[in-house]
Amino acid sequence: MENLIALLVAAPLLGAVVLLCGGRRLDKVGHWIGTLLAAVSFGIGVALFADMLGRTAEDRTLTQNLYTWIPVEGFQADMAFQLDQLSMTFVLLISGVGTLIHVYSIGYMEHDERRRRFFGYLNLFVAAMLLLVLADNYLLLYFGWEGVGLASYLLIGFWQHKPSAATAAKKAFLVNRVGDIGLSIAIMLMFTTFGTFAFEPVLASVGETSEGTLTAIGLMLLLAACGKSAQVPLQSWLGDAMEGPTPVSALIHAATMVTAGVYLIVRSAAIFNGAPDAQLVVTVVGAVTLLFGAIVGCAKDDIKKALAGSTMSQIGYMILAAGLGPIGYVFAIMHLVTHGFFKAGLFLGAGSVMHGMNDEVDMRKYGGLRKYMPVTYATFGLGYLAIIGFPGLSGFFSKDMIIEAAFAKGGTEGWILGGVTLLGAGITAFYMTRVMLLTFFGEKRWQPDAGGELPHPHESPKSMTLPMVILALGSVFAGAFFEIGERFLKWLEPVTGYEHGNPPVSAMTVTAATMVVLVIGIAIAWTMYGRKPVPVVAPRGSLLTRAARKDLYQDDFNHVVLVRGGEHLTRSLVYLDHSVVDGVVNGTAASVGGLSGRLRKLQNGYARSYAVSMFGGTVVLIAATLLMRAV
Amino acid sequence: MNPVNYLYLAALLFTIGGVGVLIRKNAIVLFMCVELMLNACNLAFVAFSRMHGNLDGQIIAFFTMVVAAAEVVVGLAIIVSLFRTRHSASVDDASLMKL
Amino acid sequence: MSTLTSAHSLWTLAAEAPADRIPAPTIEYAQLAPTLIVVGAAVLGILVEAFVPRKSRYYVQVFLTVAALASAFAAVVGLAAGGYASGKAHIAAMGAIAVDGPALFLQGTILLASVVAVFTFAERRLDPAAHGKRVDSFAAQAASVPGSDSEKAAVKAGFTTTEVFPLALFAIAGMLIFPAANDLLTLFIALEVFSLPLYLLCALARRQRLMSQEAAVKYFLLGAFSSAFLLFGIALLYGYAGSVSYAVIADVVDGTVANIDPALASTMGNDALLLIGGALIMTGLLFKVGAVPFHMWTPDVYQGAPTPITGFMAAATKVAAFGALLRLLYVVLPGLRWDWRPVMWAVAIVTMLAGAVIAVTQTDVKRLLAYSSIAHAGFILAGVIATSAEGVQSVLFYLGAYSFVTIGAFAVVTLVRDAGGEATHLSKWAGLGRRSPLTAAVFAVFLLAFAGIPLTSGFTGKFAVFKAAAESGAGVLVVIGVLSSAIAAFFYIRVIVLMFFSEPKADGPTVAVPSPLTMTTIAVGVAVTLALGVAPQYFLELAGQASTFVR
Amino acid sequence: MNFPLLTVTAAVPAVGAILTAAVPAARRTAAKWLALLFSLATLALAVLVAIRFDPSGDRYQLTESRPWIADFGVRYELGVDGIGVVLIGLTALLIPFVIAAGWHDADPLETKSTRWRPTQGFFALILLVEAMVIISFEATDVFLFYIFFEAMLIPMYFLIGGFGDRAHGGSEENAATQRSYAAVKFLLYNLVGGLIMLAAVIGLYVVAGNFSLQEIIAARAAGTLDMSTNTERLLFLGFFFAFAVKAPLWPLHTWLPNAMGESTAPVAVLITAVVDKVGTFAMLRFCLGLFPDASKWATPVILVLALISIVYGALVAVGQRDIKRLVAYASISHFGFIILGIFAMTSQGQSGATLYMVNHGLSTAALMLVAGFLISRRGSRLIADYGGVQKVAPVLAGTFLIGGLATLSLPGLAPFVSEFLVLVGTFARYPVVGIIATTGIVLAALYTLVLYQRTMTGPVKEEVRSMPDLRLREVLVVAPLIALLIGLGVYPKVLTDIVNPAVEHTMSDVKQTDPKPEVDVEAKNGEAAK
Repeated sequence: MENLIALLVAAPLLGAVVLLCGGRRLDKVGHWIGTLLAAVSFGIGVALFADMLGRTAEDRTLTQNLYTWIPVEGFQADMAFQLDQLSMTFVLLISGVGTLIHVYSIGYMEHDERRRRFFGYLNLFVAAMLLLVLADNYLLLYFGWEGVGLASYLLIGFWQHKPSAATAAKKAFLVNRVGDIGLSIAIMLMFTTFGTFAFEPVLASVGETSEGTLTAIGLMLLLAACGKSAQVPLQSWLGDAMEGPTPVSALIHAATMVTAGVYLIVRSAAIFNGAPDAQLVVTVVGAVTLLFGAIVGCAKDDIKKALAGSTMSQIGYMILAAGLGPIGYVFAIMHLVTHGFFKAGLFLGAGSVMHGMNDEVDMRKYGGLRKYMPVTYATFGLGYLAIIGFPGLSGFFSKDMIIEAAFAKGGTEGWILGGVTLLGAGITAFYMTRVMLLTFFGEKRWQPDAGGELPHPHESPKSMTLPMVILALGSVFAGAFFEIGERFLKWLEPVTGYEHGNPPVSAMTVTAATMVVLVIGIAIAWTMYGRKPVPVVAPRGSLLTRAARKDLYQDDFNHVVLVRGGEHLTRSLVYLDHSVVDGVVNGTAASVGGLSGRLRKLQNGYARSYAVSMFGGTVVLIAATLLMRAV
Repeated sequence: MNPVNYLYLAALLFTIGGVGVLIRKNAIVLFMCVELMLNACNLAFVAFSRMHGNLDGQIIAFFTMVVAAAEVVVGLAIIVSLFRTRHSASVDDASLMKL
Repeated sequence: MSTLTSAHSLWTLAAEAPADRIPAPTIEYAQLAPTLIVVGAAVLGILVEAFVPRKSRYYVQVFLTVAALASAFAAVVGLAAGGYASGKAHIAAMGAIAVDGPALFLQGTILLASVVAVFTFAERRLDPAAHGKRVDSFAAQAASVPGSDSEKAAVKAGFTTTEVFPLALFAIAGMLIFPAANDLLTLFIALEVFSLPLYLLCALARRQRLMSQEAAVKYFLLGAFSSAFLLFGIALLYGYAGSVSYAVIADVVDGTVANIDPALASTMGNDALLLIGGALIMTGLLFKVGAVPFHMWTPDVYQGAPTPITGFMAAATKVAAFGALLRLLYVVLPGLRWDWRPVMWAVAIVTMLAGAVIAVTQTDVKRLLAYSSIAHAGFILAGVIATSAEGVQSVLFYLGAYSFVTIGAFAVVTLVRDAGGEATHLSKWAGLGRRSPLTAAVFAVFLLAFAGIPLTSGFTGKFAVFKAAAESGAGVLVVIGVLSSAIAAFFYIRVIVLMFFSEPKADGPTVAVPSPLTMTTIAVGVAVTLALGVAPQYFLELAGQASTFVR
Repeated sequence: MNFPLLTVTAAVPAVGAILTAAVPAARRTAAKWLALLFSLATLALAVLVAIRFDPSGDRYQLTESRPWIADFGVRYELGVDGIGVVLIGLTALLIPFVIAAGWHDADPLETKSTRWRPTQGFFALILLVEAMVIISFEATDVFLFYIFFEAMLIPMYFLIGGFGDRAHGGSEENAATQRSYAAVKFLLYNLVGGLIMLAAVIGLYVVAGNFSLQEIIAARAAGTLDMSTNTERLLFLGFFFAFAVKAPLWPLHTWLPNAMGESTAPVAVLITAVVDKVGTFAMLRFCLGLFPDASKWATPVILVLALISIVYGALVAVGQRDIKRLVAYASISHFGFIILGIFAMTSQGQSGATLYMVNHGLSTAALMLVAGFLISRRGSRLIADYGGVQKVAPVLAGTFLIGGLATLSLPGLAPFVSEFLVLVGTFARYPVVGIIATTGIVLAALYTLVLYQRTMTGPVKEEVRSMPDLRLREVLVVAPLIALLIGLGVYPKVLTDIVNPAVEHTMSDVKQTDPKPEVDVEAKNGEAAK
C-alpha cells in the first residue's frame, strides 16, 4: 500500500512536466490533463485514507523510502515519505480542494491563451505541496516548501505583463526566502544537535538536549512559518499576492500553502513542547497577526484584499492555537481544514463576482448582486456564515475550540489570549458582514469599466459554480462532522498528542461570549453599511481606517527601511567596488607608469651624464665594498 | 723615495682623467682624458712592478700602450666621421636618442 | 740614496737573470683551436677584402665566416667530447687561458649564436634593391658623409660594407677568449679585442646613419671609460697580489700563498687595494653586462646600431661578459664572497627593478628590448650571486636560452619595415597580428619567453636562476625578482595587445618576406625557445656538467 | 605502465586545437565541426576516466609517472582522485556546449584579409584551454600543475581580448579599448598571482627537494619532512594568493566582471565555469594537502574573506546594469560559498564545495549562455534595454528563469544540494559564519528575480517585439544543461559517491574530524537494538 504514496506526488508532477514541456499542441486538452491528474492524486489519497481507517491507531503510519537523496559522510538525506494521520488530513485537503479549483479554473481561465501553462503551474503546486506534507525529514520538507514557493511565484506573476503582478510575485518569493533562512538554520541546528533531521529520530530524542537548543530550533521554525503563512512581521506579501488569478488566491493563498506554517509547527510539536518560551512567542505572533489581519480586512475595499486580510487573521488563530501546545494542536488543524473549505469557497465566490463584473474588484462598485448571481450569493453567504462562526456551521466549532483553548492556557496569558481571540471573532463578524453587504445588498453602484460599458452581471458557468457548491457544503457540515463524537480529535490525537485544558470559565460562557461579540460586530457593520447608502468613492475615513488601508504602514516601513536602505547600500558598494577595490589596483599600475616616466628622464641622451652615472656608480660600489668590510 | 707615492700620483691622474671625461664637451678632449686614465694605470703598473720586484707590470704597461693605440685608431675614425656629418665634435650635440 | 740603491739592485737583479732563464712558452694549439680558427678566419677576411673582387666578396666572406664559426663550434664539441669540460679541464697557454666546462659551454653558445646572427648580417632581401643591386642593412660606404654625393655614388655603385664579417669574426674571437681568460691581462686584452670591432659595427647602419654614428660614439666613449676603470682595477689587484694570474691572486686572497716575500706581505696587508681593485674590475664587467647603474649606454646603442648588430651584441656580449664575471667571482674572489655578495645583491635588485620599470613607458621596440635585456641581466645576476654549482649551471642555461630568444626577436624586428626602413616605433606595430598573423605570432612567442611564461625557455631559465638563488638563501632576491618580472610582463603584454587587439593603421608598415637566411635565424630561435621550454632536461644536464671551473 | 588514459584525455583536445587552427580560412564551418568533434571525443574519454575510476580504490588512480626535468626534481606525474574526476568531467562536458553556443561568435565580419582566420583561432584556443585545464586537474606534480596553471592564461587572454562581445554599448573603437583593458587586467592579475606562487613553488623545492604531491604529503605525514611554522605559512600564502586570484576571492575579484562583461558569453562561461575552478580545486588539493597546519592557521581570515565575497558579491550584483557583469558578481558570491566550504574543514563542507564547483559550472553555463542568446538578439547588455521578453520568447524566458532559479539554488536543482551542504558543513564548525552565509540565499533570490523581472516581465518593449524565440541549436545547447541541473538536483548520489572518499583523504591530510553531534542518535538507536 505504501508504494502508492510516491504516486500521490508523481501524478501531478507528471502533469506539470507534460503541460510545461508539451508546447502549443497541448493547448486544446491541457486543462483536462491537469484536472485529471489532480483528481488521480485525490483518488489515490482517498484509497490510502480508506486503507488507513482499516488499521489500528498504532500502525497508521506508512513510510516509503525511495532512495538516499544526499549521501555524504555523516549527512544522510533520504528521498523518503511518511504518511500518518496528520499528513493524510493535508493530502485530502490539498488534492481535494485542489481538484475542485482545477475544475473551477477550466471555466475561469477559459479566455486566457496561456491556460495550459496555468494548469501546469497548478499541478506543479499540488505536487510540491504534497511533497511538503509527505516528507519524512525536514530537508525534503524544505524541498516541497520551496517548491510551493516557486509555484506561488509563478502563479502570482501569471499575468507578467502587469508590472504590479511581477512585482508582487517577486515580493512574495523574497519574503518567503527570509522565512526560509529560519527553516535552513533550524535544519542545521538539528543536524549539529542530533546528527540527523529526519522527523522520527529528531522528535524522538528531543529530551536529550537542552531547552535552549530546542527554543532556538523552535524560533527558527517559527520564522519559517511566519514567512510561508504570512504572519507578522513577514505578512506583507499576502495582500499583493492577490494580483494572481482568483483560483490561485483560493487554492494557494487561502486553503493550502499559507497553512504550511501551521503544519510545520504542529509537525514539530515535540520540539515546541520542550520549549515553552518558543511556544509563547508563537502564541504572541498568532495573536498579533490575528488582530492585524482583521483590522486590515475591515478597511480594504478590494474584495480579494479584504479576504486576504481575513485569511491572515484566521491563520493567526491557527498559529495561536498551535502555540498553545497539546491543548491546541488538534484544533489548529481542525480550523485549518474548515477554513480551507469556507475561505476557498469565499474566494471562488469573489472570483465568480469579478467574472460577472468585468474583473472589477472594488466592492464599492458592486452592490445588489444577489439577484443577478443567486448561486454565488448562496454559496458565498454560507461561507460567510461559516467564517463568522454562525452556530452549527464549521467555523463555529473550530473557532470556538480555539477560543476555549486560549482561555484554558490559564493565567493572565490565558485571559489575554482569550480576550484577543474573542475580539478577533467580533472583528471578523464585522468585516465579513461588510463584505457581504457591500457586494450583494444595497443598491447597484456599478461603474463603467475601462471600455466604458456598464457590466452585465450574470451567473458563472457550471464548471465554476459546481466547486463553489461543494465547498459551501463543506463549510456547512465539516465542522459538525468533525465535532460529533470528537472524531477529529481521536483521529489526530495519536500524532499530535492532546490534553484537555480546563478554561477558568465554562465552555458555555465562552460560547455565549462569542455569540455576543458576533452580534455586536454584525450590528456595527449593519449600521455602517446596511442602513445608509455607501459612497462609491471611499471617504477619507478615520486615522485607523487610513492606517488599515495602508496595511498599518507596515509596508511603507519595509519600503523605507529595507528597500531604500538596500538601494543605498548596493549603490555605495558598487561605487566602492569600482573606485576603491579596483582603484587600488589601477592606482598601482598608474604609479608604476608614473615612476617609469620619471626614471626615463634620467636617460637624457647626453653621453657625459651616462658617464656621470657610471662614475657615481663606481664610487658607490667601492664605498659599499669597503663598508661591507668595515661592518 | 717611497714607491707608494707613485701610486698616489697614479690615482690622482686617474681621477683627473675621470673628471675630465665628465666635464669636457669636445669628443677629442674627452677621449684624451680616457687616454690619461689609461696612462695613470700604466704608472700604477710600473710602480707595483717595482714594489714586487717582478716584471709583469712593466709588460702589461706595454700591452696597455698597444691597446690604447688601437683605441685611438678606432675612436678617431668614429669621432671624425661624426664630426664630418655634424661639423661639431661636441658630444652633447649627439643626443638624438634619449628617454 | 735610497733610489740609487734600489735602482742598482734592480739593475743587478736584471743582470743576474740571464735571458735564457726565461722559459719558452708552450701553447696547446689544439685546445685553443676554436679561438685560433676564428682569428685566422678574421685575418683571412681582411685579405679577402684586399684581394677578392668586389662582386664576389660578399659570398666569399659569408662562406668564410660561417665555415669558420661552424668549424670552431665543431672544435668546441670535440674538446668537450674529449673530456676537457670535466676531467681533463686545465689551464692552457702558460696559465693565460682556461679550458674547462664553463669556458667550452659559453664558447659553444657564443659560436652558435654568432652563426645565426651572421645569417641576419648576410640578409639582402629586406631593403629594396638599390639600382638593381641587393643590399644588406649596412652602410654602402661608412666613410662617406650621410647624404653626401660620395654616399650617393657609393650606393649607385652598389658598394656594400663586407668588412662587417671580419670585424664580427674579430669580435667573436675576443668573446671566445673573454670567459676563458685566466689572468687579468688576457681579460683586458680580450675585452678590447671584442669591444673595438663592436664600436665600429655600431656605426655601419645603412639607414638613419646619424643615429648609428651617435650610438657608436656613445658606445665607444663609455666603453673606453669603463675599460679604463677595469684596467685600473687590474693594476690595483696586481699591486695587491703581485701577479695577474687568477690562481695566484686567489691564493693570496685566501692567504694560502706559498712563499711570501716582504713586498707581498706589505701589500697583502692592504685590503683597500684588493677591495677597490675588485670593485673597479666589477665596474668594467657590469658595464658590458649592462647592469644598473652602468646600463645607460644600452638603450641608445641598441636603438642606433644596425638591428642585426644589436641582436648579435645583445646576445653574444652578454654571454661573454657574464662568463668573465662568473670566472672572476668564482675563481679569483671566492675568498671575498662576504664582501661582494651584498653589493651584488643590491646591483641585481636595482637592475631588475629599474630595467622593468623604465621599460613600461618605452615607445620604440628596440629600446624596449634594450631595457628588457637590462632586466634580464638582473635576473642572471641573481643566479650569479648563488655562488654554487647550481648557480653556475642556471646562469649558463639562462645565457644559452636568452641569446637565442634575443637574436630571434631582433631578427623579427628587421622584417617590419616601412618607407623609412625598419618601423621600430611601437605605434606602427598596431594590428600587425591582423595583417601578418605568423610574424606577429612568432614575435609573441619571443615576448612570452622574455616574460617567462611557462612552456618557453624564458620560464625554465628564470626558474633555474631563482631556484639557485633561493637555495643559497637569497629568498628576498627571488621575491623581488618575481615582482619585477610581473612588472616586466606588463610591457611585453602591451606589445601583444598592440599587435593583435588593435585595428591596423592604414599607413602601417609591411612585413618584408626575408630570404632563407633570416628565416633560419627566426626558426632556430623559435625552435630553441620552445625546446628549452618543454624538454630542457638535456641542456640542463649539459650546463650542469659544465658548471665546474678549473683553477 | 598501462594505457596512459589521462595523458590521452588531455592530449586529444590539444591535437584538436592544432588541427582546427590549421584549417584553411575558407573552410570556416569545417573548423567548427572539427572542434566540436574533438570536444565530444574528449567528453567520451572523460566518461571513460570516470568509469575506470574506482571510488573505493586508491586515492590517486590511473596514475602515470615519467621522468621529465630531473635537475628540478620534476616528474611528469598524473593521477586523479574523485574530485579531479568530476571536475575533468565538468570541463569535458561544458566545452561542447561552449563551442556550440559560440558557433557564430567568431565569424569574421568582413573577410578583408585571407590570412586572418578568427574562427579557426577561436575554436582552437577553446580546445587549447580545455587541454590545459584538464591536465592541471590531473597533475600530481606541483611543478607540472604550475606550468599549465600559468600557461592557460595565454589562450584565455587571446579569447577575451581577441573575440569580444559584439553587443557592446559604444563605438567599435571604444569597445576594443574596453576589451583589451579587460584582457590585460585578466592576464596581469593572474600573472602576478602566479608569479608570487612561483616564488612559493621554488621555496617548496628548497624545503622538500622534489615536487611530487604524494611524496611530500607522505613525508609530512611520516614526519620525515619538517617545515618551520613560518616557512609553511609563507609558502601557503604564496600558493593561496594565486588560487584566490583565480577563484576569485574578494578583494582580488575585480578582473572577473571586466573579463566576463567584455568577452562573448561562451568565453565568459569558459572563464567562470571551467578555468576559475582550477583555483578552487587547487586550494583543496595543494593548499590543504601540502600545508595543513598553515591552512588551519589561515582559516579564520579566509572564512571572513569568503563571507565578504558572498554578501558583497550578491549586493553588488543587485546594483549592476549590465546582465553579464551581474552574472559575474553572482559568480563571485558563489565562489565565496565554495571557498567557505573548503576551509570549513568538515566533510560536508568539502563534499559540498566540490559539488558546488560542478553545479555552479552547470548553472552559470545555463544562465550565461541563455543570456548570451538574449543579448545577441537585441545587441545590448544593458538590463534596461529589455522588458516583456517573456511574452515574445517564452522558451527563452523559461530557460532563463530555470537558469536563474539554479543560481539562487532552489531545491530540486543541483546547486541547492551543494549550497546546503556547504552551509551545514560550515555551521557545524562555525555556527555564526554559517548563519551569516545563509543570508546569502535571500540576496541570491534578490538579484536573480530582479534580473528576471526587469528583462522578461512587464509590458513588451518596442525593440524586443520582433525578437525570435530560441532556435533549435540554442535549445540543443540549453536543454541538456537544464536536464543535468534537475537530474543532479534530485539524484546527486552519482557525484557524491565519487567525491566522498577523496574528501575523506583531504580531511585526513589536514588531520580534521567532523564535530560530533550533541546527541548521537545513531548510537542511541544502536543501544535500542541491543
